[in-house]
Amino acid sequence: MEQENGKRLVIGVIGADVHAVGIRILEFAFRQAGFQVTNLGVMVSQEEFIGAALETGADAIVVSSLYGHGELDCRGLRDKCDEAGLEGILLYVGGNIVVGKQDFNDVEKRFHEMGFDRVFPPGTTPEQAIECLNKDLGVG
Amino acid sequence: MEQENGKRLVIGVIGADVHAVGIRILEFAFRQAGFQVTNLGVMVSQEEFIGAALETGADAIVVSSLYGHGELDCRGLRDKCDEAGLEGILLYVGGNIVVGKQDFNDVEKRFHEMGFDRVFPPGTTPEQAIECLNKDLGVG
Amino acid sequence: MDQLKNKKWTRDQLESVRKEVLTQWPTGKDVDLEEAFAYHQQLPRHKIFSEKLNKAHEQGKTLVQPRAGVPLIQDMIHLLTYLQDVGEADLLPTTIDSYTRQNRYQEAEMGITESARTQKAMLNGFPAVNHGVSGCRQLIDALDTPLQVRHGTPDARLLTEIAYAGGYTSYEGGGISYNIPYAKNVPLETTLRDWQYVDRLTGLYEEAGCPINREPYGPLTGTLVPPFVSHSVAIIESILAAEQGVKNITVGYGQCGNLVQDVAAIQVLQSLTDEYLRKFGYGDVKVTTVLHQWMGGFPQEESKAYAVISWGSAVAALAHATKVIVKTPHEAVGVPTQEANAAGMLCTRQIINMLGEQSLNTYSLKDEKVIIASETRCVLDRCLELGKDDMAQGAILAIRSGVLDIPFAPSRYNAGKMLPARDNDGAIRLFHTGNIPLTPELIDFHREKMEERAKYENRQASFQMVIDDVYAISKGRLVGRPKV
Amino acid sequence: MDQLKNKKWTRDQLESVRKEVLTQWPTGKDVDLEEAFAYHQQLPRHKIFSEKLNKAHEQGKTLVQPRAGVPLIQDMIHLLTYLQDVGEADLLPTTIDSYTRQNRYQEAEMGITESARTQKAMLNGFPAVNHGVSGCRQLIDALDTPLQVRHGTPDARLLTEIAYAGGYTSYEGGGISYNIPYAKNVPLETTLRDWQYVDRLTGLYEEAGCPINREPYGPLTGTLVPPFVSHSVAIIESILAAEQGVKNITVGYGQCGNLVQDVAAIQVLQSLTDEYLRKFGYGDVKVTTVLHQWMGGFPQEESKAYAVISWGSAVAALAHATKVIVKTPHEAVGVPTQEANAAGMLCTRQIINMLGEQSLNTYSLKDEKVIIASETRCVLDRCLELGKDDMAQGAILAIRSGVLDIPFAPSRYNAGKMLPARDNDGAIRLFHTGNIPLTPELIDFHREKMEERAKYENRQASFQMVIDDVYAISKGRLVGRPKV
Ligand code: B12
Ligand code: B12
Repeated sequence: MEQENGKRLVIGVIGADVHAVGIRILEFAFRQAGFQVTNLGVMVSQEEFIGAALETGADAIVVSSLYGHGELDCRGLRDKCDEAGLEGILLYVGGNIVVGKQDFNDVEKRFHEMGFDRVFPPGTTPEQAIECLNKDLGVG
Repeated sequence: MEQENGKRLVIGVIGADVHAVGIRILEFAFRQAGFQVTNLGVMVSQEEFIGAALETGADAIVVSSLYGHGELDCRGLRDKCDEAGLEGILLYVGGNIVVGKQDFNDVEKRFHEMGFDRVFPPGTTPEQAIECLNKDLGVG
Repeated sequence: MDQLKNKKWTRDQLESVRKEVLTQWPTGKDVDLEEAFAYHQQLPRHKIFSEKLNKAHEQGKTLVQPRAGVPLIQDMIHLLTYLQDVGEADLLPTTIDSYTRQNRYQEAEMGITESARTQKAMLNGFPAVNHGVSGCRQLIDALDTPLQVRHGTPDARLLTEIAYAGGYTSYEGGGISYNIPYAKNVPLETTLRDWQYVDRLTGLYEEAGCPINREPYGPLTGTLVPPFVSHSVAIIESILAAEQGVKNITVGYGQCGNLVQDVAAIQVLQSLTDEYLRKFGYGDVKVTTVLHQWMGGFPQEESKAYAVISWGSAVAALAHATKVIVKTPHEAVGVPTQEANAAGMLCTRQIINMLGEQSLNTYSLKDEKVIIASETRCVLDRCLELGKDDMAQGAILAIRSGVLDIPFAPSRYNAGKMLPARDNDGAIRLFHTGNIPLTPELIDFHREKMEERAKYENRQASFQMVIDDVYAISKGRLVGRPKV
Repeated sequence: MDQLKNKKWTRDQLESVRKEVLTQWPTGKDVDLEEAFAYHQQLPRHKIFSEKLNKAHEQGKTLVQPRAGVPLIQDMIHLLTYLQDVGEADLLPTTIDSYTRQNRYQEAEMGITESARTQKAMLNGFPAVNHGVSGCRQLIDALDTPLQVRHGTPDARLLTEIAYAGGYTSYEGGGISYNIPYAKNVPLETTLRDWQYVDRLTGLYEEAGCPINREPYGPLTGTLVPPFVSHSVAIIESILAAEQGVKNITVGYGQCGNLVQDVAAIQVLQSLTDEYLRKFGYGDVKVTTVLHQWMGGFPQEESKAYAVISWGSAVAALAHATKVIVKTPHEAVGVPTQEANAAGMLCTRQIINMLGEQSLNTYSLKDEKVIIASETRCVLDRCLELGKDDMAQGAILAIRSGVLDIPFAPSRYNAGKMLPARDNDGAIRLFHTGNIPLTPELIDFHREKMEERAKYENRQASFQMVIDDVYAISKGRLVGRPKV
């Protein structure tokens, strides 16, 4: 395992989504890369993400959504963060975040407009996510 | 087997093409359908087609081409037929007559312009061919 | 409430719960059992799921069934017609959306509205409860193929009422298989009870002469599930269903990837389910089998996805499973288009037809069958012991203690102490046995298999090995070898 | 000319024929043997075909090779680079066009001109003779993967000279396998002699330290060829090649469709070729195997084509063939695009990687191996008898008399008295044995297999049954059952 890098992540699978495998692997990989990880598991509400971020003083919220309802589930998360005093917190989303095979440029645009800092397509590897986190959080 | 219908066909695979299976099955099916068939087999030149048609008094020449060189091999066949006194003889071509997966409408047009009465795409069944022959030769 | 027992509900028991269930959403009030029986009785035989399954079973044929669900009724009719006519489906599905699965009908309603407005599917399936009895019947009437509801709903009571009254003749799910892989916080006792309701309702239809096929959900988490684990769940759920009067059961299994293990698994699943049902006095239940093509992560590349689809089809054909559930070349990316869905089916059909007349009869097949059957017996017999001969109680205690343990499950009621990994030939074995009550010989067998692989790969068996196996098929192989 | 014998040519014999061969087309004059040896000697090891094959053979791996050829050099480089980089080819091909195959270099020239003018491929392959030694070397230099010439040329002497001098390290074909399925009017004695030339030339390169792999063409007409027929041809051609000094041989087999027959066939092909070569004193030859994915008519629909491709890949993997030749989803329609070609390869790779670690070990596999080996021995031993212990003469007399008989062959030198058809499990058997010298027990075996099917289908075995089998895979099944 790498040295701890002092950065804290809250991760989880949003909404009514029960896909449990990917998030477990992300947790493992993020820890290996030196992050402190709070893994909320599956079926996480926006409120739970925010509560955990406040509680742990998180630097980023990493939202996973596999089952297709990501667009409905993620709406308003940025506003709620702002209201809760998490202005500017890094927001990632990834997985299979919309229903069906859609042009990813469109999808990315819609999620950017919803306030996510980065949007990842299906099949993103943990390594790619870690590279972005390191860059955005000024690690390494 | 059907009753003989009195119509004569010359069939064969044109050019340097050795695909021997389809033509053997066409021969069998055409005979079953009542035609008198002269099967020249594979690797048949334009001259051989015309010679056999003259000799047997054929009503139609059925050209098969599988290997992709059909376009080069078939050029000028209609003119040679005319010169040999086979004006207006029914000319069919079918198989995999061009190289690669091409838009069949284009292909059909090119072969129509070369003087073929009917042009058949890959996978044409003997039944479809027989239906056209019956119609064009006024059988049954 | 009384302690849960594996005992047939009385009509009164059922009715007292039904009253409440049917008010959970306005469409519940349209359910009228007698009228529903009448609707079922007038269905032509070719629309009845069990009829088609049992016929295929007799003939040794494998039927092809896709998954599919979109939010709006007209789109759904269009989609299913396409899968029936172009995809040549033998059996049709109705996949339910994830809000309905969580009884969040309000959100489902929003999804319907949004989908109608944006002309884009905003739900990942068909919200059958919201569309109600008449909505379902529009589908049944429009199609010439038997339909099944496929979902993943822990509390499916209202959905069942509406689906059955709506004319569905087959229904997937069970108290374990639709809880542990599909929920986080629902106690097992609750779902087992709610599925007794579903099964008793199914029994009522059977008693009224309306056959309804029930399918315990075989693949569970779809991720490195050893055959004996899913077999144990399938047999427990079959016993519980049979007690409530269910007469037609299809037990399922998700392809693991090793040919011998997979063919052995399907064959043992059929014989062992038959055996246990007979043993418990349910010998009149008709059992058929379903193979699910690879249920874990798929490769993104479509031509590779076709390879995975074909290999699953080959297993179904060589094992002579009664039906096969088909994946699509879009699997890794998202809910498939109708064209991608039909493509998966045609590919499957080609394999089934080419291989359906061949059989596998290998030296190792018999060994593998003995192994899977022994493992399953270890778990089932301990369940009964724990439950003092009651399978319902046994199941609860077995899951709690990890006697029955489902890998990668989201439920906090699952022990998660057992860890699976592949052996050197790609068969799924146990890397940590956790609390699974295997005999010492079986434990040795698993250990040896894992050691053989570890040695070959020149590394210790570890969680990294499991992760490598989770990724393997999506990265183009079966065994997750270390990078070199 | 002397009567043909299976006897190594002297250098003088070769040179006297070479003089004439090298003048058949202007590019022939650029061939300089010593300079060519030097070119080969500087090739890095990873560009040498035999090296890669032998390594895979040792490791029990299956390599993936596509077919591909377009008329123009730049396009060909582009295409092969794509197949190497995107398709992940282990081995690369150069498929030669049909005019070159018939030594019609003038027409090939026209095809090149026309293709350049219309920017459309007017030839179905790469006209290597017209492009000459330097043209070939452009390909070899541009690519990082070993290349092989694949063709179907009865008289391939000039093509071989140019290809070898051009740097190719593998070469397909043989005196029987590139005559009977690929020509109409060429006497067998002529092609056997011309292929002795090819093999002797190969021997010269081997003696100069430049290994060149030779591959007798396995699938023949690709249409219902029973394994023992193609095995007999492969072994005869291997013996003839070995006598001329060939040291690296890959024997081939076209998938039949029945799993057990196919796996047995590949395994017997390896062991029997080794055995016969040893018996005749060529024990130093390295033998590897190749499985060709289904070589008969393909389904038009691409998703069905993927199923056929996957099934062929499964056979190659389970039999551990040294390499597999890949079909594409465009097969039924025409020469594939580079994308379709790569798609076929990625699909194949996925299966190979998923299955390569599994093996088949069935009760019936051993039986099938005994059957195929016995049949092949019947034919080969009679060949030797006919040829008074000379395999070259034996082959000529065997083909003439139908002792060795290739179904659906265009050549008028082939007897065509034997008719194959599938048995009830889809294995290819004999419906008419013609003059094949099988033992009475084997003849009974085939008769019983055909009777079993005829009875099952409630019809007489007839030519219609054979036709149904010819169509079967392209219509979505393996056994051509009568319409009901
Ligand atoms: C296994 C599986 C299941 C299992 C899940 C078991 C469990 N509880 O975990 C079961 C069978 C229960 C299941 C159920 C369903 N599933 Co599902 N499932 C899959 C499948 C096959 C694999 C998922 C998986 O485990 N992959 C392996 C892990 C390691 O990869 P991963 O999950 O993709 O995660 C990795 C990356 O994506 C990335 N990542 C993930 N999130 C994030 C976030 C960020 C910020 C970043 C940077 C990276 C990142 O890192 C992870 C680790 O490498 C996928 C399709 C596929 N991918 O092949 C479908 C899939 C996700 N499921 C789907 C659907 C629709 C469902 C169901 C609604 C219906 C159904 N088909 O049964 C239900 C939903 C239930 C619910 N309420 O959530 C769809 C989603 C469709 C869409 N988005 O358009 C998919 C894509 C299949 C499909 N094509 O239809 N499923
Ligand atoms: C078997 C086969 C071979 C065998 C042939 C054995 C033999 N001597 O017969 C072998 C291996 C030797 C071979 C060689 C070659 N082949 Co080849 N072969 C095939 C294959 C797989 C099946 C052909 C077949 O027998 N089909 C079964 C019969 C019953 O069907 P059919 O031939 O299509 O004929 C039916 C119909 O098309 C129709 N029909 C045919 N002609 C006509 C004419 C009319 C007027 C009508 C109405 C109907 C009609 O009726 C027939 C009976 O139902 C096809 C691809 C496919 N179709 O899957 C490629 C294919 C025809 N071959 C092809 C090629 C390129 C070659 C080679 C040049 C190179 C190579 N790949 O090795 C050489 C050519 C040699 C030469 N000089 O001709 C290409 C042609 C490409 C193109 N047109 O773009 C194809 C399409 C494969 C591909 N996609 O690349 N081949």
